[in-house]
Amino acid sequence: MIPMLETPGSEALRVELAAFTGPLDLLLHLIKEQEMDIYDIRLEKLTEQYLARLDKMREENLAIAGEFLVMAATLLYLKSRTLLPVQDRPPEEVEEEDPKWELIRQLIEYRKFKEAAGQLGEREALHSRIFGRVPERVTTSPALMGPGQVSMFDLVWAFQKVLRSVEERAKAGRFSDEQFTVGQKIEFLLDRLQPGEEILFEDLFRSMSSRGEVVVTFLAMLELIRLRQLIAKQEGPLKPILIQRAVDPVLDAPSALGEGAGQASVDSPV
Amino acid sequence: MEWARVLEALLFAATEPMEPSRLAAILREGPEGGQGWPEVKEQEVRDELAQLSERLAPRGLILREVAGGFRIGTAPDLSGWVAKLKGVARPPRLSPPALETMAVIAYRQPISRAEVEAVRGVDCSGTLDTLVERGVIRITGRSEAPGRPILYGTTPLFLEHFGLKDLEELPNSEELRRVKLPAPADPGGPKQEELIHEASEPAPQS
Amino acid sequence: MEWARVLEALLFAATEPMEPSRLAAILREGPEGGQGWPEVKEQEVRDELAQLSERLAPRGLILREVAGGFRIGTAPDLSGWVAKLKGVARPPRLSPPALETMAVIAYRQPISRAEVEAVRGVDCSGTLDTLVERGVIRITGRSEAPGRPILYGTTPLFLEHFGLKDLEELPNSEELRRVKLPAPADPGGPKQEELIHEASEPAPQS
Repeated sequence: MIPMLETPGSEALRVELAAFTGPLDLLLHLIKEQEMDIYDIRLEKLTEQYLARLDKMREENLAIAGEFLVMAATLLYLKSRTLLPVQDRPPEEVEEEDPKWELIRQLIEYRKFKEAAGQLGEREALHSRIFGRVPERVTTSPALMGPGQVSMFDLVWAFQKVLRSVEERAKAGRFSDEQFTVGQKIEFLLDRLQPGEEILFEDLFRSMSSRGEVVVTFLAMLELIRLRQLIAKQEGPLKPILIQRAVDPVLDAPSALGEGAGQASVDSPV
Repeated sequence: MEWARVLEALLFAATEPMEPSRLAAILREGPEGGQGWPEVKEQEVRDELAQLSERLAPRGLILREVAGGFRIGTAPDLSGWVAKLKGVARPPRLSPPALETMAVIAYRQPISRAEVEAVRGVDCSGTLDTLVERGVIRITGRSEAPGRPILYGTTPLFLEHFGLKDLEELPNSEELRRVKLPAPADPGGPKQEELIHEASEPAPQS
Repeated sequence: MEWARVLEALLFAATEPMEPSRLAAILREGPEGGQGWPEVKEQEVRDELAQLSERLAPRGLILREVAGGFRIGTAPDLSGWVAKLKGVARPPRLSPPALETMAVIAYRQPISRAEVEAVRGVDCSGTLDTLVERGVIRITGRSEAPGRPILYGTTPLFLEHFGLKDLEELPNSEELRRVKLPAPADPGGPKQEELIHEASEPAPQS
């Protein structure tokens, strides 16, 4: 990932500057480029090269991270110090070891971790080529969970229950009573409920004498719900169902059905 | 087949059932930046899948044909073992009302909400929302009926969950599709005839 | 082994690396509502895993030992094929700066931000955030040092991402763990002082 620079041309330099992970990285690169021994760095040469790179960065209008400038200051300080005769150095430093060793140590340690990072990168490259099995739970969006532990038996049983209740309802009264038509009951419902008004579901049927009338009225109600003239509401399971007349009925209201409605009719069922 | 190991790797890593035609297409195209086997035919893939199925049997894995494609899964008799693994927890079961709605849709799709409600005799908007959210039903189009109501049908996930190759595999599908149901708007209208027509093929019973 | 097919089904279905000891425990316990093999030993499981690994090789799959457990994956040479599948994405690779930060943390955990920065010589808050976000490092506690800075360490996902069995498998781990690091609290050069200043403030938690 770190390109080795042969010629510091402007194009190459741009690539290079983006690639250096920090001032230590740049210093290591310069040491290698100048074929210096890391234990015997020539501070003057290194500082000169380093500052030249920063100048190039400035010319290229690249944002120079603050750390690069701090390092430049450190290098200048170390260089200036080598120019001073030993007797002119601050007395507390005469006894101490050359502070450039601190930089060298830092460079050596950094280089070890940089190499380790390179090895990690190689491992990463290899192992990113191995794919595990993606659990279904993760691949389908969290909302798409399937029906849970429902068996085919449950499904058939549920459908047969529906059919039974239909039969019961059919036995209890004929589905289409001669006396009532769905059209009549639609009018009845629209008459009974003014826009915005609501009524308990059971109350709608209270006055009705025959089961046939109930069924036809129910069908009329379903039709009106389908046409968005009526709205069936329930606050929760086992709570009473309320039927409300829409305030501003919209005959064709796909927006009420959510975002999926817009893309309808493309997919045919399997 | 020299591409047999590619086939098994693809089936292993796939996130959805793989159709033999698509597997053949991938094998012909080759990998990213590489060469494939341009002569691979769908029938050869099918033959190889049949062999793979046999090889998997003694290994606790099975090749299932679901939702029009093939998918490797654990053998059904080992489900009690697999259930002990962390992270394979199943989503909660559907409630009985939701199950009823799903059953009606499975057998009578495409079907509108009003039609489902006419059959079940209760408001189904909540259960329909649940089923769409769970990914087992989806909006498949719009009816030509007045108001152009939205129609619902089952998804590939529905087939996958129940291990069905296609809807014909639903138990008693012929009979249950033919049963006359109450229609919401116009009893005895053209919808019924359409439904009967749909169930013209015999369905295998599971 | 009569339980070999159970073993393969478990490894297939697992969503995380499976430790041999845990596999042995599951085999002993038995399935939900069923009988297991009470005499299964961890070593037998390890032997069977070695055999499974050999059986998988010609089939485009491999058994990897990562993060203390075993996991089935697709063979590396087939990555170009698998990458063509819908929904299968390679985890993006880490950038060179992130890798450097990763390396310092991997070898020197638990470690504070200031300590990482002392090694790398640059501000590391961005790369630390990235690594936490990717799930390869996490906050493991607080140092007793002044300012009680937050300490970072690697996660099991780190081992998995880099295909490592454990931290001992890190290359040159002995040497790099021993190397004396430039201490951020050592009032040496001007740069060090800056870091001390930073480290004295409570580190922001990402």
